[in-house]
Amino acid sequence: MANDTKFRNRKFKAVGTRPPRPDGLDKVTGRAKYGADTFAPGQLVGRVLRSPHAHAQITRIDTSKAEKLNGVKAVITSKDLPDLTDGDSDLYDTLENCMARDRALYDGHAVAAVAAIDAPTARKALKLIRVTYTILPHVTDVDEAIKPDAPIVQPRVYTSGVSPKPKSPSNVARVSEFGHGDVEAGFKAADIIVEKSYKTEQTHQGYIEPHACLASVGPDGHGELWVTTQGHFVFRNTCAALLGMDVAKLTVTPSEVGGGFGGKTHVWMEPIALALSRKANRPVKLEMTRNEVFRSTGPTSSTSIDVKIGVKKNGRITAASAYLRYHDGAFPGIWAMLGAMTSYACYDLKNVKTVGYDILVNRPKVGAYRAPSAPMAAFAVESTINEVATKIGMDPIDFRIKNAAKEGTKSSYGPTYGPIGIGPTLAAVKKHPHMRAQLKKNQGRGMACGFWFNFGGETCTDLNICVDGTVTLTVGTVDLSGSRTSLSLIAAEELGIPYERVKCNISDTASLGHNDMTDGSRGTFSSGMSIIFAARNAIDDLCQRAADTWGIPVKDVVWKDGRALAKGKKHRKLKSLSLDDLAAASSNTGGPIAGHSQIVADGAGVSFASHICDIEVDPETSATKVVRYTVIQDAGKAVHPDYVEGQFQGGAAQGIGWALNEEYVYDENGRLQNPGFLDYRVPVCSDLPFIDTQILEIPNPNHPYGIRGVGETSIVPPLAAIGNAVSDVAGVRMTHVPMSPPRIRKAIKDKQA
Amino acid sequence: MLKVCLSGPLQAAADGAASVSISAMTIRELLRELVEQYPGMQKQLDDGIAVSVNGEIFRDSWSEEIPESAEIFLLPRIQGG
Amino acid sequence: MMAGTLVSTIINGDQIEFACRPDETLLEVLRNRLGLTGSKEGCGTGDCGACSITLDGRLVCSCLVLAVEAEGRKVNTIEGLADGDTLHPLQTNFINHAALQCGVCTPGLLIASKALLDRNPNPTDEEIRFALAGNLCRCTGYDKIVHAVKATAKELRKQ
Amino acid sequence: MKYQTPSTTKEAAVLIKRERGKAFVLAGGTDLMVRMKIGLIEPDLVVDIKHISAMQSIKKSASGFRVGAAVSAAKMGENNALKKAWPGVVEAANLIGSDQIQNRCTIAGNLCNASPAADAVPALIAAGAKVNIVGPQRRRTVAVEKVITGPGTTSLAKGEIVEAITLPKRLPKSGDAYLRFIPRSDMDIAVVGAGVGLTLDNNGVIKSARVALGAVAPTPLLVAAAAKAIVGTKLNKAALEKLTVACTAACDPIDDMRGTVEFRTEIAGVLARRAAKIAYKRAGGK
Repeated sequence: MANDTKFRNRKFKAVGTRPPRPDGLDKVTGRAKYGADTFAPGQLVGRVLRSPHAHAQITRIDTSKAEKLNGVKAVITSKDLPDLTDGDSDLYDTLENCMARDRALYDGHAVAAVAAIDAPTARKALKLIRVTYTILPHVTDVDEAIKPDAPIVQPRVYTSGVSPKPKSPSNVARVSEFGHGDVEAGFKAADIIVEKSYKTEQTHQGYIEPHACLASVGPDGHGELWVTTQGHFVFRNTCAALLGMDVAKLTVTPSEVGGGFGGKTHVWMEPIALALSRKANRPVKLEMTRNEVFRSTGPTSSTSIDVKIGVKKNGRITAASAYLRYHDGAFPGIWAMLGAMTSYACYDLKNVKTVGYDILVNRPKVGAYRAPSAPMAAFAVESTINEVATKIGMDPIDFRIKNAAKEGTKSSYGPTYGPIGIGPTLAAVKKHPHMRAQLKKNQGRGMACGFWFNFGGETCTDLNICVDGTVTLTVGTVDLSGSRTSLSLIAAEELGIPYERVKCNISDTASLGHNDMTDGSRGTFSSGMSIIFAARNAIDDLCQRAADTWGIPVKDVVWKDGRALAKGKKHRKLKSLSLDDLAAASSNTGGPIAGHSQIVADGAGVSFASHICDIEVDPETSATKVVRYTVIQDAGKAVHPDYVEGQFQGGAAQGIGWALNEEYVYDENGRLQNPGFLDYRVPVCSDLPFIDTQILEIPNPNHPYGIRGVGETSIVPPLAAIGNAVSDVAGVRMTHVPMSPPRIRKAIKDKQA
Repeated sequence: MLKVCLSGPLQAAADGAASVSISAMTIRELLRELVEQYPGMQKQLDDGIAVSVNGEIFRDSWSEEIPESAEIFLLPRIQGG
Repeated sequence: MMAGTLVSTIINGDQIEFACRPDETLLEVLRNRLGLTGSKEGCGTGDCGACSITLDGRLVCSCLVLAVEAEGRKVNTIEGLADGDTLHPLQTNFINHAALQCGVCTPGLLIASKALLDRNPNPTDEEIRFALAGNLCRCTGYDKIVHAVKATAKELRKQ
Repeated sequence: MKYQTPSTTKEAAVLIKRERGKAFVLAGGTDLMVRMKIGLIEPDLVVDIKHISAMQSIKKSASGFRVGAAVSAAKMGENNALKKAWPGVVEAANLIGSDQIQNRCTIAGNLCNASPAADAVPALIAAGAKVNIVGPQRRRTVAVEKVITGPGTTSLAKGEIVEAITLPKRLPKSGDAYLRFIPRSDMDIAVVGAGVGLTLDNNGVIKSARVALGAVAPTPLLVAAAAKAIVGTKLNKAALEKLTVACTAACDPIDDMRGTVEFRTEIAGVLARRAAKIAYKRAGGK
């Protein structure tokens, strides 16, 4: 029973309710401490000098004048971060991305850093560092980068995933092919084939809190790092490896996180802060400016995607293919591979082939962003699906229903699906009043589907019962958006006590075993599972103590509604013992009562969503306004429905921004033109309507409560849903995201011409 | 004997084979056997791998027993946001 | 080094004196010299609203105000929104309506929402949305925030 | 950096004139502070003009309105008389940034920042506004359209400070309007801006007009040909067509991250048309 992951239907008491969150008060009073909100005695201010060039040889760095400036305590370059990566190419990439070595690889690449007594001194010191660059040819466009004459971004990168191994370096870092069946035969059998090409521009997670940390390392090799991160254990391991520290001697404490969305799963500047601190032998606080966040962290890929779908007149897809080119920035990634895996995941296809090309360009290293790579692939595929449905005169929803994947479908990326939610979300779309609402003049409607894997991973949790019967949880997955609330509900449920009796704490790296990051929609899934096991662990102990107290065998004791009960008629005189009773007596029954769990939470259920969008497009200016939006998604089980809705709405809002206005703009010199919230246009409050949500609960068979991750999938459908809506009203297929007014205007004019 | 399907990116390491036959009781045995047959697979394992057993994806639980005639699919390890 | 300036001001009702350089922003002083870290720097350029405070009752971005400009003026920050141990109804409603996720934009949104309700006790949805357009939130899609502000307005009108 | 709070405009002008390093005027600070933050400028002297009484208020007189250089856009929006007389100007001022920015930014600052895309400027030009400039030696008054000479540059000499912007007395049967195009609903810099001011005769025929465009050339433009296109008409279809052609012809924009040449040129015509219709209606035209 203890570590049984199988879903068992039950009537929930705590799970599924909507109590206030435990960190709410701190967050509404300004007391919550984020990355930049802590101070250490004697702390210095760190600042980073960054390359203004997209690609340049660094021939010399002269730091002597900066070092001599009064108040400067440390200046570092890549020499202070020697290569300790021992052949681990991913780790070396991280090292080189943290601080350029012989070449600056993108506008914003760090080349040196200082620590000084205050900000003006640090700023002044940066100006005194002389870097001699030899400018090299650069490439920032994903399609340009694969042309034969394109400059090579990384001479050490040879295309992987192809056979035989290539003999010369390439900007194509990886080729990833997925699929099954015979697509050529499938296309031959088709009555109609639609082929289309799409482009999407680079976007950023746009978390409101810039990266910030406070590092303190001494000459004794011990260190502390306070940091805004989605994964403090992973940060600890990475930083310790890069700095040559013993992992145990570096304690990383996660701050409250002011938004991550994947962008805080990667180490960007924390090793710099640690190296500065070690050199100065003083604590160093390093905060990024918004400009640095845009130029030097991990935005998404820009993409260029070719889609081909063949269909019978009866509406069955006979074959589908997609060739997906995603840029990785200046370091190899798996972003095109994820696009290739997710592109057709919603459909039941006999013949499917997808090929992802991960391509290097002189832009910042691409990072994870909420269901990474899936939104762009969904934009291309779901737009084409609509085109195909229109061509054969079928309603796009009916067409999707006819071809939707179901339990037993062999997925386009390989494995066979268990029970999944794409069919039910489509059925819910059909029934939703949104679909029947009358559109006004100049308005169009679109819908689209989306998929994300979700995953679990390494998780370690403690559950301690206090002397008064209240319970503390010690959790190693950072709380990004309310997981302390949902995890407390799960503990309350399992122990049979009120939610208010549980307090959930996020631990530092010294207090628990390793936990993977809060990513892949795993926080509530994995730590939830771990807490269930820890609670069952504690319940076993509680039952034993009750048995000892009563002097009966433990097999005669059951735990129900927060109390130990003696089973059977022979024990009917024994009064049940509550958790409070057992806690109060604990000092005489064996000491502290605790539960612990260390697991690999596998079996995260795949997740599907369908979105509906109404948009208004000004016929003269092509200004757009989203007038109605509905999200329908399978949550497995919504532990705290408010925060599930919040995830649905937040993902949709980010997707709407991506679809309409957000994009990185580089000039001909490879310099980012809009590294700020003025011209990198995330949706503001007046841009959006209320976002309606419908939670479906198709239990995940591999979680005791049926929980699936919910955090990411909601960003997948919006690009395509909006594309289909704009195309509906503008009468022209939009193939380039963002669909900014100038692009819509041009598409309409090109069609007229 | 289990039929182990390899997703595209892993096929290059197995001389282009889409599937291989392996006798194994657990994921750990399966992976050990795989590397023995195709030494090039070691790099893929180091980069990270996920094993789908009858549609359920295992990233790290390599002691998992594999049921007879199970559908085994080897995928590259993925990242999330 | 630049000369320091002594500034005398009233912050959240308390008479406060601080010394700062003339080029320091009010946000920097609040956070780094006075320990009032509830106001956040999300951009430093007035585009995100995370540093919102009121200056003589008017909503401003404290990142775009020089600290020396606060001389003789009244500054109100998130730390002063609650009345002792009684939360402002906006604070309560933000919690109860799940109007925050990561919470980093929340202080600025609360200050901006209060500024709105102080001058317009019965705002329409559209008025709320435009009044909060200067406060970026990346987690919530604003939905539950607008509901929380509406609920508060209704509650306050009853009092 | 030094920070000064003079109490007269003359004093402020002298401070700036005498400063050997880089001196800047601080009104609302919504542009100045941003430029300091991103490291574009490092002032040696900042002169805060918000303590100068002549700059603090909006004054109505027989000859029109005088808006002090330190008056925030929010205060303009709260002045009912000004709003009634010059709704287009006030709307333009109230479009600049968020409520947070509104409580600080000024139209004088918007003008002196000299952005081609400044929202208040086309509206002021369309309104025939004038600028009162005070230097260490003398005062002068110029038309708004004479102030900006290029992106980020003005015709103000070192030590010259804008003390106020004056709007003429509102003539009967007059109306003004300003519209801008932005990709979002708020918080953006204008991709195109169009201001129209006009006066009708007793028959509803446009007697005089001023049309100004923003963000379509290195400086905000007063487009005489566009005004000519609608004077003598009741803003019928043909007049609107001519207005569109004149505005389109006047555009000399750039391609940038905010818009393309093609888009800006087309939208300038659309907005001028729409603004003219609003102004015409406000003037009592039917």
